Amino acid sequence: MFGLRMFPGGTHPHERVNGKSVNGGNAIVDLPAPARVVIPLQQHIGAPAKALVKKGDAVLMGQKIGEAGGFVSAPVHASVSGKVVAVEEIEVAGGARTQAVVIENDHQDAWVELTPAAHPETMSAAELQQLIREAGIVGMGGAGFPTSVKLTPAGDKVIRTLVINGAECEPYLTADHRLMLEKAGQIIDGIRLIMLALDVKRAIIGVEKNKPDAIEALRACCTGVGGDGITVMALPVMYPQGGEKQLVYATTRRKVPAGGLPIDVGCVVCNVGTVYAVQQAIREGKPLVQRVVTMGGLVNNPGNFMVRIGTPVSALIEACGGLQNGTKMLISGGPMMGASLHSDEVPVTKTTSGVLALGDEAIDPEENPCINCGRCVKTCPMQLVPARLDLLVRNGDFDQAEKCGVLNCMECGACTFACPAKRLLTQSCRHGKRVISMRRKQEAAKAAAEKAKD
Amino acid sequence: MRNNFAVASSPHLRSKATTQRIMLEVCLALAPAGIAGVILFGWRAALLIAVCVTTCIVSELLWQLVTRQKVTVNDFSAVVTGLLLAYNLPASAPVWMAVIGSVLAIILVKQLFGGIGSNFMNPALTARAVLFISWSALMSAADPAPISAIYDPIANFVGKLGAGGIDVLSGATPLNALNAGSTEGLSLMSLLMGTHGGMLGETCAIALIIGGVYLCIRGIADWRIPAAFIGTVFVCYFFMGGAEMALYQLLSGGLLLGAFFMATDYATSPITGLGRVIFGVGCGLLLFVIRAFANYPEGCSFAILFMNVATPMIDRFTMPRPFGEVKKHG
Amino acid sequence: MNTYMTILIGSLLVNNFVMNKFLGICPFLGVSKKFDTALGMGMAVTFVMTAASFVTWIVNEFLLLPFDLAYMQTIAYILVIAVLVQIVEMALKKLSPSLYQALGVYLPLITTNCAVLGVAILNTDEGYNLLESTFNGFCAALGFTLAMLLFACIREKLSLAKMPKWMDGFPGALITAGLMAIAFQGFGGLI
Amino acid sequence: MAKNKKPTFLSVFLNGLIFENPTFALMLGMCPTLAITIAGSNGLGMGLATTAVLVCSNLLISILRNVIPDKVRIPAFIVVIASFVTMIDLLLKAYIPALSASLGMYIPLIVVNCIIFARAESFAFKNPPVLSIADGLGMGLGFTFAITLLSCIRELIGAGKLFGVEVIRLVLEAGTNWINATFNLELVAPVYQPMAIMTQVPGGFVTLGILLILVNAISNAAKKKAAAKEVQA
Repeated sequence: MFGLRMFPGGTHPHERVNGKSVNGGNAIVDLPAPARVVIPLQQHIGAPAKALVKKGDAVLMGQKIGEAGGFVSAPVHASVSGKVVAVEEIEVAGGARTQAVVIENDHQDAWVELTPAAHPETMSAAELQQLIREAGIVGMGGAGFPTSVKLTPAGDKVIRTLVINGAECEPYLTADHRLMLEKAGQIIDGIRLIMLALDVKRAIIGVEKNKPDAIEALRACCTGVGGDGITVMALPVMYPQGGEKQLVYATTRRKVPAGGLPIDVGCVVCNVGTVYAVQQAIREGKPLVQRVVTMGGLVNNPGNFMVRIGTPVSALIEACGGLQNGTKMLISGGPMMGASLHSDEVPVTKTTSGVLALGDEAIDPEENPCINCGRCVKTCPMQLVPARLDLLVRNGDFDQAEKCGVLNCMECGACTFACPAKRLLTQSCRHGKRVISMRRKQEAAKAAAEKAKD
Repeated sequence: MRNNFAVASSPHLRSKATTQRIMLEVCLALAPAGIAGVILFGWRAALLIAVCVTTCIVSELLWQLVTRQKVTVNDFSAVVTGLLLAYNLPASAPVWMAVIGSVLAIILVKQLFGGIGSNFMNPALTARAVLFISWSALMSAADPAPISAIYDPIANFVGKLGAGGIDVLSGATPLNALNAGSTEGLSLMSLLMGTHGGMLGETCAIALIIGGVYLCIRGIADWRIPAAFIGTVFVCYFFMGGAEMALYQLLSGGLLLGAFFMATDYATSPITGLGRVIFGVGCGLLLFVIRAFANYPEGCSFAILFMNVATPMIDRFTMPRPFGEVKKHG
Repeated sequence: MNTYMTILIGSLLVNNFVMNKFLGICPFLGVSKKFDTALGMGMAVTFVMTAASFVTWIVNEFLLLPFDLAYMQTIAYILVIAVLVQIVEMALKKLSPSLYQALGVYLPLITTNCAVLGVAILNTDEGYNLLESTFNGFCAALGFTLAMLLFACIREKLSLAKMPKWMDGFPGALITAGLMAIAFQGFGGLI
Repeated sequence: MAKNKKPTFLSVFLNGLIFENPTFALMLGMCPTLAITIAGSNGLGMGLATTAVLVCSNLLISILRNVIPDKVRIPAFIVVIASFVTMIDLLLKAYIPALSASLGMYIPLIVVNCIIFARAESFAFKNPPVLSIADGLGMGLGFTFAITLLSCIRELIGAGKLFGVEVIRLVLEAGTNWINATFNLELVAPVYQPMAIMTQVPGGFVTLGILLILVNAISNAAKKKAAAKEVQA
C-alpha cells in the first residue's frame, strides 16, 4: 500500500458498511419514468436557470425548459415528454428551496430533434465547449459545477492534464463503478472528446483499487479504441480519495495551493459520470436528462438505476421493494458528504449520485468531551487540526479559526467519522466557514456602501 | 409519502471507536503489569490497586453529582488513572496515601479543569509527584511489603527465574546502584521479570512491553512517543556508559511504564505527530538529566510532568500547515 | 565556565524565579492570558533585569560599599531601577519605535516587579562579580519568561476548555501555577 | 454600603479590612503572600511589618500630597516607601533577628509590594491624613489577616504545627489518651505524617487558589442574599 500514491490523512469508512449493503455487483437497470417529474431549475453551483416554459405548455423529452442564468450556470432540460402542470417552489436535498418545473408524463418519451455532432474530431475547442454547455452538463460527482465553465480556461492558466475521478470513495455508492464497468467504451470516448475540448494530450483516470474489474474494463478500452495519452491509475482505498485536491495529488503529485483550484496546477478534474454525459451529448446529441443513481442501505433490493432527472426519491425506493423497518434517515449522496432528506418526495437531480436509507447508526450519538487523541488530525486530508477548530468555533473565536485554516476544510467528514468522542467536528468547521464567509460578505457590502457614499 | 425522516448535517457514518472502548483497551494493556505486580509484591499490591481504582471512581462520581454535571464515570478514564497511580506506588505504601493520591488526581488535577480531556497534566503522575514530595520516605521502594503465603509459591517461582531470588525484592530500585555507576547484583533477566525493588507496577519489564506494544499496534497509543522517549534515553546512556549501561537503564525504574502508558496520555501530550516526537525526545532528555544529575533517582514522572506543562507550547508551534499551503517565509 | 553553567541551570530551571522563589508573581498572573502579551512582558523584563543587574552591581561596588552605605541598599536599588526603566523607555521610544510599540505598555509595570529588585538583592547576597551578576540577571529573566510563556500557552488552551465557572480568573490561574510548580520541583538538586 | 455616606475613619478601615481586602478582593501583593506563608509567625510578622510601612507611607504621602508635584509623584512615593522599608528592615534585624532571618530578602521586597504603591497612588495621594491612616490600617490588617490565615493552613497541614506548636500531635495524643481512659484500651496514638508539599511552592499556589474559590463563594452568597433582601424591601 505504501507503494501506491497516497495523499496525507484519510480514513476507512467502509469498515462500518456490512457486506449486505454493498451492491457493487448490481447492474444498472432503467427505472421507468414516473407519472410526473419535478425538475428544479437550480441543480448546479451558480445562478439558477431561467424557466422557458409556463404552466400548460407541452414539452418534448430533451427540450430545454430553463436557460442558463449567467456564465456560471447551466440550462435544464425536460426528462420526459408531456405537459407542464406547474412552475413552483420546492424543497431540494439539503433543505434549500428553489423553483422547479413540474411535468406530467405522457409516457410517449418523444424526443426533441437530436443533432449529434457528425465529426467532433474536426470541431474547435470552443464549439465542443458550447455543445457541452447547451447539454446542461454539470459536475455529477456531487458538487454540480457547470462543466463547460471548468473546461474554459480562464486567463493565462495552462491546462496540461485531465484527471478523471473514478475513485468513488464514499461507502455504499456504486453508481460510478457500474458505469465504468458497463460503459467503459463510452467513457474513454468521452475522455477523448474532453481532451479535444481542452486541447490537452494527457488524461489520468484514478480508480480505487477495490474495483479491479472497472480498472480492467477501462484499460481494455484504452488500448482498443486508441486512447493515446490516457492512463488508468489504481489508487489505494482511502477516503476521501475522490476529493479534487487529493485526487490531483495522488495522480499527478501536484499540490493544489490552499484556496486554489486544480487549474492552478494545470489540471482539470471530471467525474466519470460527467464524462459519460459529455459523450452522450456530443455523439448522440442528448442533453443531460438522466443519470445513474445507487439506491442502497435499508431497502429490500438495493441496486443501481438509470433515473430520469426529476424523479421523486419515493419512486426509486418503490423500485427497490420499499424501505425496511428501522429506517431513520434518507441521504442524497454518500453517507460521508451527502445531504439528509426530510421527505421522500424530493426529486433526483443531476448531482444525486445515490440515495441511501440509513437506520440508527446514522443518528448522531451523544457528544462527549474531546480527549485530544489526535485521530482527527491524523485523518484530515487537508492537514488541519479539527479538534482545535471545533473548540475555536464553539467559543466563537472565528478569527483564530480562520488563522488555523478552517476555510481549507472541504467538509469530507473524515474527522467526525474518526472521532471516538463522537464530536461534530466537520459540522463545527462547516458552521465556522459559513460564519466567516458571511462576515466577509457583510464587510464587502459595508465597504462598497462606504465607497458609494464617498 | 413519508415526511418524517431525521435531518442532520453530514457525515452520517461514525467509526466504532469510542472513548470508553479506548479506555477499556488501555486497562486491558495495563493488566499484565498489574498481575505481575500482584505476583511479585503480594496481596498489598492487589489492595493498593483496588483502593486506588475505587477511590478514583468514587471521587469522580461524587464530584460530578455534587457539581451537578453529567456523570461520566462509565468512560473508564478514572479506572485508568487509578491503575496508573497504583502502579506508581511502592507496595509498602499506606492505604491512606493511596486514597489521598487518588482524590487529588481526580479532583484537583482533572475535574477542576473541566474533566476528561481538559486537564493539562497527567492526573496519576501529578498525584504521584505530590505524594513523593510530601512523603518521600514512604514513597521510596526500599521496604517492600511482606509477600503473603498465598502468593509465595508463585513469587518464589518467578523469583528463581531471576538472578537473586526473592531477596532481591527487599532491595531498593536498581536505579540507585545504576546511577552510582554499577550493574552489580543485577541481571537483565531479573530486570525483565521484575524481580527487584521498585514501584509495584513498574518492575516487570516484559509485562509492560507486552501491554505497550499492544497499545501501539492497536493505534491507541501513538508509537512516536514511546519510540522517541525510549530512543532518546538509550542514545544518551549509550554515549555515557555504553550499550549495556543503556539497556539496564531502559529496563529499570519507571521508564517503560511512563513511556508506554503515561507519556502517551492523550490530554497531556501534543496532538500532532511532529509534536509527539518533540514531546518524546524532550521526555527522554529530561529523564536522562534528572536521573544522571538531580536529587531524585527516578526522573520519569518529573520528566513527563514537565513535558506535560510544555505541551500547549509544543502544540502551538507544531500546528501543521494546511494541505497545499505554501511556506510564507523562505 | 562551570559557574556560568551553574547560574544558567540554576536560575532558569532549579531556582526559577516564579516557580521556586515566588518573585514576579503579579505580572506572571496578570499578563499571561495571551501568548503575545506574555512574550512582550517577558522580553521587557529580560531587558530591564539584565540592565538592572549590571547597574546595581556598579552602584553597590562603587557607591554603597566605599561610602559605607550598605544599609541604603534598598532605597538605592529601587531608585536605580526606577530611573533605569525610565531611561529604557525613553531610549526605546527614540531608537526603536517598533520595539517600543511592542514593549512600551509593559515597561511602567516593571518598576514594581519584585523580580527586578529581587535579582539585584540576590546578586549582592551571592557576591557575584559584574559579569556573573549580569549573566544571572539575564538567566533569571529567561527563567521568568520561560515560565510565563508556558503558563500563557496553558491558559490559552484552558480558556477553550469547560472549566467550572468559579475557576475563572485568579483561582484557576493559581491552581494551574501550583500544578506547574510541581513539575518544576523535579529539577531539585540539579546543581 | 458606605458608598452614599461620607467616608469616616471606621468605614474606610472596614473597607480595607473586609470589602476590599487586598489579598482576596484586590489580588495585590501576591509575592510575599505566597512566598513567606509557610508558618503562622512568618505571616503575622510580614503582615505587621507591611502594615507599619503602609500606615507610615500613607500618612506621609497624605501630608505631602499638596507639596509633591504630580509629575514626580512616582519617584517620590518610591523614596518614601523605600525609606520606611529600610527602617523596618533595620529594626527587625536589631530586635527580632529570628523573624528577620526567616523572612530574608522578602523584607526589602516590601518596597515593591504593590499594595503599598497602589494605596499611595489611589488613596493617600487624594485623601486627608486621618482617613489615609485608617486606610493604611485597614488594608494592612486585612493583608495581615489574609496571609496569617494562609500561613496557618499551610503550617498546619504541611508541618502539623500552628505558630510552632505541634497541635496535631497534641490533639491526637490527647484524644487517644481519652479513648484509652474511657474505654479502658491501650491504643497507640497515630502519628501524623505532615504533607510537606503544603509548605513548598506548589502548596502555596494551590492553597491560595482554593482559599480564593471559597472566599468568592462566600462573597457571592452574601451578595445574593443582599440582593434578595433589596428585592423584598
